[in-house]
Amino acid sequence: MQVDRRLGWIAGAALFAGCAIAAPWLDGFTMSLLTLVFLFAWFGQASNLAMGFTGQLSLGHALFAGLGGYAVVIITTRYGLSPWFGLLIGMPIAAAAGAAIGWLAFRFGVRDVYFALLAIAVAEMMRVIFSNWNFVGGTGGIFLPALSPTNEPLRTLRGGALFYYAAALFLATAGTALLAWLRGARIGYLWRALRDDEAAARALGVRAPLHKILACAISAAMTALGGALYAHLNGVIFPDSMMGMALSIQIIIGPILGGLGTVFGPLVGALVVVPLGEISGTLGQSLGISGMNSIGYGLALILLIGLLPGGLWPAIVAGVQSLWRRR
Amino acid sequence: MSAPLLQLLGISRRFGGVAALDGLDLDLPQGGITALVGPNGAGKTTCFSIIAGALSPTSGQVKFAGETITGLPPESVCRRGIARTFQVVRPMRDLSVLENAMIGAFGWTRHVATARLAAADALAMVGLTAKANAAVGHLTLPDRKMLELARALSTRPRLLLLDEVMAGLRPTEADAVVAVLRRLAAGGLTILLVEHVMRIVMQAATRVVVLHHGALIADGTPAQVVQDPRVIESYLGASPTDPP
Amino acid sequence: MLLSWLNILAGGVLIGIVYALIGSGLTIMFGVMRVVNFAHGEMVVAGMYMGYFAHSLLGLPAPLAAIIAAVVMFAFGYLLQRLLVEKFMARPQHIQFILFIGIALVITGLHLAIFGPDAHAVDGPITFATISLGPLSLDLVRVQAAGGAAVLILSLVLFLRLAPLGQAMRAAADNRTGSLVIGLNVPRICALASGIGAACAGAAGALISPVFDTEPYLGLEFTLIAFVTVIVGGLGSLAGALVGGVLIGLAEASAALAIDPQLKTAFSYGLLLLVLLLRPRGLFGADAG
Amino acid sequence: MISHNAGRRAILAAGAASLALPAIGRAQSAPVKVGVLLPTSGILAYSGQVAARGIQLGAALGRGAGGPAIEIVNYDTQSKPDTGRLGVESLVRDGCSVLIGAWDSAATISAAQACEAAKVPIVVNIASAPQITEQGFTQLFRNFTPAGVLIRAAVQRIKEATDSRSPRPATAVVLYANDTFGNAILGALDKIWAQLEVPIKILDRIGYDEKARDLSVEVAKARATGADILLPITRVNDAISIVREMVKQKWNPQAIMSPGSPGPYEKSFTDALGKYADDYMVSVPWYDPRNPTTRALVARFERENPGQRFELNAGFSCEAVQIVLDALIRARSADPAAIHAALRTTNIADHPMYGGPIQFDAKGQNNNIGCVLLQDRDGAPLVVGPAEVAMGEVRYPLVPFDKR
Repeated sequence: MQVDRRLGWIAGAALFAGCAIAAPWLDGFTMSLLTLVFLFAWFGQASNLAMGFTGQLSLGHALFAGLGGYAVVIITTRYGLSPWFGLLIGMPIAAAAGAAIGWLAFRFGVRDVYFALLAIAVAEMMRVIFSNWNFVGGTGGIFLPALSPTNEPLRTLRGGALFYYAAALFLATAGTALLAWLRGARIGYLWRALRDDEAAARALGVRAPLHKILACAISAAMTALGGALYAHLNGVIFPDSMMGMALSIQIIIGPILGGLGTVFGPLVGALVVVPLGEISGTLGQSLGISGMNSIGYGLALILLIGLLPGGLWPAIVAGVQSLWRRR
Repeated sequence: MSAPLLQLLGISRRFGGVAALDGLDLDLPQGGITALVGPNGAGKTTCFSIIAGALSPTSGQVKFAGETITGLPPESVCRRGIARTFQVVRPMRDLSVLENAMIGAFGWTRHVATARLAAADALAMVGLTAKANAAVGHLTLPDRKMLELARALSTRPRLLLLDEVMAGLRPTEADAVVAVLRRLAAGGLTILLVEHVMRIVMQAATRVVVLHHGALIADGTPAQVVQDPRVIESYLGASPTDPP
Repeated sequence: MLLSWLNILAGGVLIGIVYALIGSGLTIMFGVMRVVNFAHGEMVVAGMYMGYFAHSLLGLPAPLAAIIAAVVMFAFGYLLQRLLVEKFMARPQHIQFILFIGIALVITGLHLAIFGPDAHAVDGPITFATISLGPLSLDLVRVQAAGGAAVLILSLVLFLRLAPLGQAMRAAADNRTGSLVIGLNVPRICALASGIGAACAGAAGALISPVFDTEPYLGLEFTLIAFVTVIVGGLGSLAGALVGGVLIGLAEASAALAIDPQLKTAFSYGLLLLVLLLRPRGLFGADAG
Repeated sequence: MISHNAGRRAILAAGAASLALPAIGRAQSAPVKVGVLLPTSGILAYSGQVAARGIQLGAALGRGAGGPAIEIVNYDTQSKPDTGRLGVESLVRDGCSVLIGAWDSAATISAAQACEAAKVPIVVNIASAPQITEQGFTQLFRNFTPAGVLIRAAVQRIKEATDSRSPRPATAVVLYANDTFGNAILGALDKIWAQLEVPIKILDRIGYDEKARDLSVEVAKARATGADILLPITRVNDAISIVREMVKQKWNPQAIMSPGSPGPYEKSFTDALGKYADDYMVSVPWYDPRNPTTRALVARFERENPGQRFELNAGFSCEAVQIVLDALIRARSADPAAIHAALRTTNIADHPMYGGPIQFDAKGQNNNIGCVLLQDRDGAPLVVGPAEVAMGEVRYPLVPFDKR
C-alpha cells in the first residue's frame, strides 16, 4: 500500500512534470501520440471510477464521449456560442444519462454482464438515433470550420498540436489527482466497499443507490469532457466514431490492462495501449500483411493480461518492492 | 422499563409455499443481551434479515424506537441504529482492516479523520488494534469475526444483531468474545444474537428467545428456557439435565 | 400488403432461427463455463469463410459446409479452452473481457491477412432461388439456413437431455463445485462446452454464408446479435436462445416494415432494454433469488 | 509499359522535364519522400487496398517514364478517425515533403489539420464530404468530386439517359445507405433533382442502416411504391443484396440508376451477381476509355493485379501520384513550400480520369472532374455516356431478371 502510493506519486509527478517541461523539444509525432495517450488516460480514469472503484463494468462509455462531443460541437457550430458553454451543457447531460443508466440498473437489479449489456444497449440505441437525427447531422456528422488566424485556444478550446497536448496533459494530471483524492476520500471508501461487497456495505449504512448513481454520473461527465476534446482534436464528429462500440472498448482496455481500481493504472495502461496500437500498425505496414496490426495488438493484449494478473501498475509496484527488499 | 427498543408485530415471511416466519411477535427492551435460538431452519437468519432490511416481510411490522421501519432498505435501517454481522464473514478485500472498520463510521460522519478514529476505537474494543493496517486476506477466522463485529460497532448502533459470531471459534476464543459482548452490553448497547452453542448462550445471554418453525415457543431467562418442556422436545433433545 | 407482411415476418423468423443457433453457442459457453465469449461473432465469421470456400472450391451446399465448419470450430473451441481460456477461468470478468477482445482481434486479423478485405459472396443460382409455401415465397438460402440451424439446435437439445456427457454438462452448468465433488471432469466438460459453443457459431456462419457476404469485420455485429438474442431469452438457457432469436428476427422485420428500416437495430436494443429491466435474467433465465 | 505513341502524354512529358532538371534528377539526389495515408486495414480495408494499388501503379509509371525519383512511405490509418493526424506527423517525421490520402472523410479532416500545422501539402485522392474543402485548409488539394458536384453531374447523366426513352419513366424511388457518404449524396440529390428540373417524380426515399445485412424489407417497400426507376445509393455489399432481393421479389423496374455511388462497377458485384448484374447503371467519375494512354494503364494494372479491376479508387490514387510528380518537377525541390506553390499552379491536361485539366481553385478543389454513365454489360462496366466518351449505347429498359 505505502510503496504503491509513494512510487505512484514520484513516478506520476516525474512523468507529468517531465512531459510538461519537454513539450518544446518534442517532435510532432511524439506530441500527437502523447496527446492521445493522455486523452485516453483521462478516459481511462473516468471508466476506472465507474469500473475500478464501484465495480460497474460499462461497455457503453462512448455514449458519454459522444454526448460531450456533440454538445460542444453543436453549441459552437450551430449557435456560435462558446465551447465552454457547450461543456456546461454537455457534461450535465452526460451525467444525467449516466445517472439514468445507473438508476435503471439499480432499480431493476441489473448487474455484472447484464449491466455491461445494458450500457451497450443504451449506447447503441443512441448511436442509431443520432445517425438518423438531422439536427445533429445524422451519419453525415458535423465538421468543424478551420481555425481563424487570430484563434485564442482558451476561448475556442481548439488550437494546434501544442494546445491539444497541453490540454490532454492537464486532463490526465487532473484525472489522476482527482482519483487519488477520491480514493482517500469518504466517497472513495464507500465506493470500494460497495464494489467489494454491496450487501455488507449496505448493512453498514452505505447508501448504495445514491453512491452508485453518483459514480455513474461523475464518470459520465468526465468522459463527456474527454469526448469534447476528442471531437475537437479530430475536427469532425460522427455517431459511429464517437458513440460506437469500438470507442467504448478502446476506452476500457487501458485501465483494465493498467490495473483496475488503482490510481495510476489507467495512466500506465494508456501509456502502453495507445503506442501499442501505433506499433502494431507499423508492424503490419512493414510486413506488408494488412491484418498483422490486429493480430499483434490482440496477442499483446492476451500476453499482458496473462502474465500480469493484477495489471501493469500492480506488477510495477511489486517489482519495485522486491528490488527494495533485496537491497 | 420504558417502551421497547425493537418490536416485531406479527412478522410472517414465506418463500414459495414455505413459511420461514409465521406471525412472530417479539419485544426487545433497551439493554441486555438476548439470544435467539432454535434448530436449523427455525427462521433465525430470516428474522435478522427482516429486521436489518435485507428482506421484506410478507406481512407484519418492524418498529424500532417507536418508528415503523418495515421495508426500509438496509442502509436506512443501519442509519437508524441497527447494525448486523453476517453469518459468513464478508470483509471488503481491497480495504485494510482499519479501512473496513471505517465504512460503518461514514454513516454518521463525513470526515475521514473522524472515521479513522472511530474505527480505531472499534478495533481496540475487539482487540484488533495490532492488525489495523493488515490486509484482510491475512486475517485468521477469529480475527475476521472480530473485524465483522468491529465494523458493526463503528456504525454506533443502538441495537446490534450478531449472526453466529462465535461459530467456528475455539472455546477460549469464544469466551473472549463473550467478554467483549458483556462489556458492550454494560455500556448500554442492546444485543440480539443468534447462537447455536448453548454453552455460550447460557453464559452470555440475559434472555433467551426460542424459535421453532417460524414461531416463538419460549421466552425467558436461560435457566427458565432450558427447563421448558417444549424447548426440550423441539430443540434441546431428550436430556435437559445434561449441561449442553 | 398482408401478404408482404407475412413474407417479411416469415423471413424474420427464418433468420431468427439462425440467430438462435448463434445464441445457443454463447449460452452454452456461459452456462457451463460462466465465461462470456466476446469473440463469438468472429467465430461466426470463421464459419462463414468455411461456408464460402466449401461452396466455391468444393461445390458443397451450405448444410454440408455447416457440418465441416462445426467439426473444425469444435476442435478450435476445444483447444482454445484447454490451451488458453482455462487459465483465465478464475479471473475477474473484466480480465476475461480483454482476453476475448484479444482473441477476436487475432481472428479478425487472420481473416484479413489470409483472405483479404474483399467481400466474398457465394454466387450461383441458389442465391436467387425462392420456394413457395402456400401464399409465402421464401428465399431458398434462408430456408436452408433456418432448417440447418433448427436441426442443429434440436440435436444439441437431445444431446444435453439424453447423452451421459450432455447430462454431465448440464450438471456442471447447474452446480460447478457440486460437480467437482461428485467427480465430474470439469476442465474437460468446459472444453467440450467451449467446443460446442464454437461449433454452433461456426455452423451458423457456414449456413448464412449464402445469405450475407463474408468479410473480416462482421464479428462485432454478430457478437452483439448473439448477446441481444441470449439476454432476451435468458443467459444460460437453450430454450431462451431459441425464443430470443426468433423474437429478435421478428422484431427487426416488423420494425423495419412498420416504422423505419434504419431504426430496426435500435428496436432490437429496445427489446433488450425492456427485457433487462422487466426480467433481468431474461425470459427463460433462472431467477437469482 | 506505355507505348511510344503516348510520348506526348503527361507522364512522359514529366519524365522529359525531369531529365532537364538535374536538381531532382533521379541519379543526382535522394528520392523525394511521398507519404501515403490509406485505411489498408480495418473496416475500410477493401477500398484502402484498392487505392494503394493505384498508388503503386502511379509510382511505377513515374519510374518507367523517368520521372523524379520518389519514395512512397505508407501509413495505415487502420480506419480510425484519430490516426489521420498521427499519420501525418509520422510521415512528416520520416521526411515526407508531400502527402497523399486519406480515403475517408474523417481521417482526411484529421490529417488536414496536422498538415496545416506542419505546412506540408496533402493531395486528397478520395474523400467526398463537401466540407473538406470548405474548412479553409490551405495545404489541402482535392482531386475528387465533392458529393454536390458529383451528384450534379450524375443527375445530368441520368436525365440525359432517360430523356428520350419510351416508355418514359415518370417516377423513381431512392434506396440509400444511411451512412456519412449516403447522406451526403441524398442531401445533394434532392436539391439538384429540383434544380435540373428532372421530369421524374421521386416517390420515396428509403434509408437503411449501413450495417444491415438483410435488405428484403427495404426492397419490398421500394417495390411497393411502383416506381419506374430505382435510384440506389449504396456500398458494394448492399448493392449486391438489393439486386438479389429484386430478383427474388421479381421486381423489374425500367432501370436501376445509381447516382454516384460505389458498388456496380466493382468486381465483387459483377462476380456475385453474374448475369443479374447486367443493365445496372451508375454515374460516377471514371477513367476515359477513349484515351489510349489510359487504356494502356488500365491494361497494365489488370495485368499486374490479377483478379482486380481498375476502377475509380485505383484511378484517382494513380492520378494523385501523377499530380505530385508533376508538382515535384515544377517545384525543382523537395521543399514542402515549393511543392505547395507548384501544386497551386497544377494544370495537367492529359490524365487518366475523364474530365477537364486538373487544376485547383482557391479552396484546393479540382472542379474539372467529369462523370460518366456506366452500365454493367456481360459482367463488366461499360461507359454508355456522355457521348464523347461512350463506348456503347444505353440498354433501356433493363432486361427482366427472369428473361436472362
